[in-house]
Amino acid sequence: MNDVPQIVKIKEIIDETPSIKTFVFDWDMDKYGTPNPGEFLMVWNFNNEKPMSISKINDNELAITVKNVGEFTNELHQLKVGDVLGIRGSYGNGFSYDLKNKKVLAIGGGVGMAPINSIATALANNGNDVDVISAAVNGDELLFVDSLKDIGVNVCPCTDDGSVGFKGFATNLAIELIKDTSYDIAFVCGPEIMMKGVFDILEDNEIPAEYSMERYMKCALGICGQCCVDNTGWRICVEGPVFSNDLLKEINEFGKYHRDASGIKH
Amino acid sequence: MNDVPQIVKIKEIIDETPSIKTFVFDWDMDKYGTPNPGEFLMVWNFNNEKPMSISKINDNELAITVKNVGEFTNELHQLKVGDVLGIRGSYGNGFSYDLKNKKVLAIGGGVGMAPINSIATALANNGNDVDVISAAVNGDELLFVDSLKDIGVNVCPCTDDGSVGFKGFATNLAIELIKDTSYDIAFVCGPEIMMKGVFDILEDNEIPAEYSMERYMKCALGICGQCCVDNTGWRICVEGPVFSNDLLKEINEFGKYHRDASGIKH
Amino acid sequence: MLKTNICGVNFKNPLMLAAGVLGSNASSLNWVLKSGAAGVVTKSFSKEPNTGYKNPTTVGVDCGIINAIGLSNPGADNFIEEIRRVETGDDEVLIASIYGATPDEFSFLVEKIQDDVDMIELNISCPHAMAGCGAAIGQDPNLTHKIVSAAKDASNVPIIAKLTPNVTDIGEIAKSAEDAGADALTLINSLGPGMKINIDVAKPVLSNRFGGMSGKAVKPIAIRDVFVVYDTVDIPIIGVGGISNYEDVVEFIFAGARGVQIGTSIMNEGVEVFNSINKDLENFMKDKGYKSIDEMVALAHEEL
Amino acid sequence: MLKTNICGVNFKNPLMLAAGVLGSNASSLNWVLKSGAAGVVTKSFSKEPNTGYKNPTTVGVDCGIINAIGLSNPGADNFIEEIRRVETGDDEVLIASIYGATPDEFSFLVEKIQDDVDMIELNISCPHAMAGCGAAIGQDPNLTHKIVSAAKDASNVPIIAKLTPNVTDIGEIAKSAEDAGADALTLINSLGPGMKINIDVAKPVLSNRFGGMSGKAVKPIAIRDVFVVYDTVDIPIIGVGGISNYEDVVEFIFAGARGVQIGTSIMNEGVEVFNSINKDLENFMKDKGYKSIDEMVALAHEEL
Repeated sequence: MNDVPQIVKIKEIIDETPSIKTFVFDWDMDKYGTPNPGEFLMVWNFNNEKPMSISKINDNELAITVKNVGEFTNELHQLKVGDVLGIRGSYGNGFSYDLKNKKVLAIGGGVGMAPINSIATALANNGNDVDVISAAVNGDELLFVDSLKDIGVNVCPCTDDGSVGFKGFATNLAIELIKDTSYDIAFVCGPEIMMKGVFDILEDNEIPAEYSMERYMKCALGICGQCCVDNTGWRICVEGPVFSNDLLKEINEFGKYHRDASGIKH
Repeated sequence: MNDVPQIVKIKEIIDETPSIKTFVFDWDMDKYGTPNPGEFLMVWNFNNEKPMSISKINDNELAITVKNVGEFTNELHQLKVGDVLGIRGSYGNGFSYDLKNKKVLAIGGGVGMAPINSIATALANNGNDVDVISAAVNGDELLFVDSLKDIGVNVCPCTDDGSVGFKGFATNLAIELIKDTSYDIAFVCGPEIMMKGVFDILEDNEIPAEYSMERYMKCALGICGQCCVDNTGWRICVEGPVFSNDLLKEINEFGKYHRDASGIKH
Repeated sequence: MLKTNICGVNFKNPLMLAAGVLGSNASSLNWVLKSGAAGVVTKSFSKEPNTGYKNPTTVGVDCGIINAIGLSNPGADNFIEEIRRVETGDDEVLIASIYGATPDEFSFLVEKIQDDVDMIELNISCPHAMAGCGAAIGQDPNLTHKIVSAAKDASNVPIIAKLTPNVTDIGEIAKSAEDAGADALTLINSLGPGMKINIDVAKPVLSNRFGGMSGKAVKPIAIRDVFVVYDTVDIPIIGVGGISNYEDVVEFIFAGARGVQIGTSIMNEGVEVFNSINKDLENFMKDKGYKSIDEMVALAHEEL
Repeated sequence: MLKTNICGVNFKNPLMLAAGVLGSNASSLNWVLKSGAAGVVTKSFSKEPNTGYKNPTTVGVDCGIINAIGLSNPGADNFIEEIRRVETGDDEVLIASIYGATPDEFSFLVEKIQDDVDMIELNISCPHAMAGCGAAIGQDPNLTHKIVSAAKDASNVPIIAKLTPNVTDIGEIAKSAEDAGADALTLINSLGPGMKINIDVAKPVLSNRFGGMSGKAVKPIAIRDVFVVYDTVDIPIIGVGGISNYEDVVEFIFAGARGVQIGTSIMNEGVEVFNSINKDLENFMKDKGYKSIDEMVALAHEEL
């Protein structure tokens, strides 16, 4: 049953950046299924439970990559190797991972690089030609640049302050890359304002793309309705979190507002 | 789920004897499983529910053969073709039906011929050499003599009054047959006093045998405990109704007493 | 053929979305209506916004789930904007589910919402509500009477009381609700509550520890409660609890329900469950020669 | 390692056979003891013989069964002969389950049986008992008090009250039983009752129409009831409801039970379930470093 938390022991903690850590744990794929890139887990630290993207999918091993942005993620950052977490899932509709011989652009902003890492890895290993824009506020916060390079991905770092790689936003770099290269498909995850910017650019250039959305989530099972979006009513936890550009067009709250735990729009 | 009654329509009713009818109905073996000879069904006529031996096992078709002995069986005898029954099962541990090239003696007393018909049919069709003693009070009450002959079974009718076949009890005829033939195995069902007599004869002659027992039954699922026997505690509905001679030896109430609906011994 | 009528309100078929499931915004309610439901019940809302409980709020159990979402909702002022965006067609019914702790709160909510909905369902039965709300009312016949009376007095649309199975005698509560003027009853809210303890860490999974059980596991209890209450009251009953196929719907109707609500099975079956059940139900009725839902209601009460 | 103690009575492990399952005769009780149970509860018996309900008395539902056997038993005079043939070894416990409608009946049965058993469990919770018996008592705190007091006064062996979950507040009933002198509580008897209607014939399947639900489906409710009652009373609790493996046993112990009873799962697992769970439970305890059942009791109550 993947609707019951399974207790896993943290076997490795990687300090990715000053604010981001990766937690690696064993996952019995035979028993609980093999997640696809873009799917997410519900992570329970015995105080609260939140959805987290899967950043790495290895043999019977998974990782989540977590930015310390609030009470829950701060609690996760206090964990040590050997500590346990409750994990249920995986859930949701992921990225198209079974492409072959495609020219791929993958764009991750900040900790949005987590699912981008898993899809870029899968696609590169599957013989696709993958360019990744890894965007962050500065060089210290860049994610997965070296490890993606190691498997043959063309990684283009991009920082707001220009401390490493391209100086500017992911949108600016995307425009540059698109000028020179004809991409078959793009994969995008990051702050919604960034995704909206990227969406407009990719639409203008008629590049099909898949976007990983985030909304406040409770059950993750497709019934509580907390993560449903306007105007389609789709559930981020079931029909999402990944939507193709054609579907995303119908989500007219995208880039505009979201609902909080009580359902109030912001 | 075979613990929920399935509604079946009676497609054929055969007047076997003045007091015995056979009811034939379709049974979806893919969905509800294929019963083995010796297993039983719980039959619900929407007023009461009782265990009944399966007398015929055809392709997606079953039959029960019922003697009119009381309120419930009398109600069954009032049914017409097209009427419905609720059937759950099959239940219990049946006869050894997968024998080959054996010399078999099957003994059925009265309506005890019901499960004997299904095991004798299966064994004859499987290439065994089968002798059947079909015993009844008189010739009118004999069961399955012609139909078993038709498939190559050597049927030896046996009546208390000698009106047809051997005159005397099944025990008497069994002694006669055993004198001339070396049987590998025997199958027995009938009134317990008859089975006890047969048991003693077969034990004396060291012929392994399987006996189909009957006890008051409620759930048929192995939990209510109503059909448990002394001294082993075995459940007639799960460990039985068929027991080998070796196991039957341990049931020391066999041939002596049984318990009624309240549990009082008789 | 599938039409039903519940206290004067026409439904194009007997299927509704249950309260608390996909009912937090107009978009998802519209999606469910497009998927074949004849009625939708909103998520229960209160006067003020409520964030509900901390996660985990839901966990799987055998043949079901237990949940303690905690009645999260954006409050009446915000939620009424959602409700106004729900688009019902012919014989499609919008039902607001409301909760509170006092007769005044219920009156306030009824007055606030009644012009925008077809019916109002009173949640006096949530097994994981905060002090004074939910089952705290529906487990007491006198409180039930007070709250239902207050809502009924304030209302010009039919009032449905949704009852909890977690009482010694559900017939007594049903009678109180009927006496207080309820136009219909919904049976049952989630069961228990129940609890799931993770044995590796020796801790309750839900942050609220206890949560209402729903799904296939609760159906036998719901069927029995509908059957018993049908013999106790004269107002129509809406059945809910563990429905995932047409056979379940028929079982509820035979027990005495004039309509049914579907919730937890959307988890496994998706919102397509409504269209799919309607199709199967119609085939069943044709096979058996039933001409209307009406003639099927309470058939299991007839003697042989 | 598996030993437990319930109100002074030693059990070689926490597993018992639940009342009403395979408990109608000494032979099956002995078989269960040989299969690894530390304790066996007899089928409930009364002063006079009782044939119970007409069949069908049991039907399958999702993740469980519902039954209304109807407390069939041969009456005290006959049943005492069975009880005397039960053979318990070291730290094996024979528990008689008795039922009746009045304090006098309970006193009579206690006096009749107490010399032949180690403990007596009062069935004041059967959800399908005839007038005045079973849940008719256990759904009323005053009747519960009267019956438990009568049994306790008459008894020189520990008295266990088995409670029904089908009440508004099980804590209230548990407190009544404790106040009346119960030495331990068994939680829970079967749930509901529930009902199954066959839709092809539009008829209830059980002859009694309603029956208590048992099996995996009821476990979350039982766990919650044990957890809540643990915080309400000081006497030990025996947990029962939906146990089919060691994980279920641990969940009950963490909720607050000092022992557990197993019934319905024998349907699928056979009587071997006792030995098999004992083995798995011992492995679990070794893995986790638990040295005794005692230290595991109620662990899920501890704060983080």
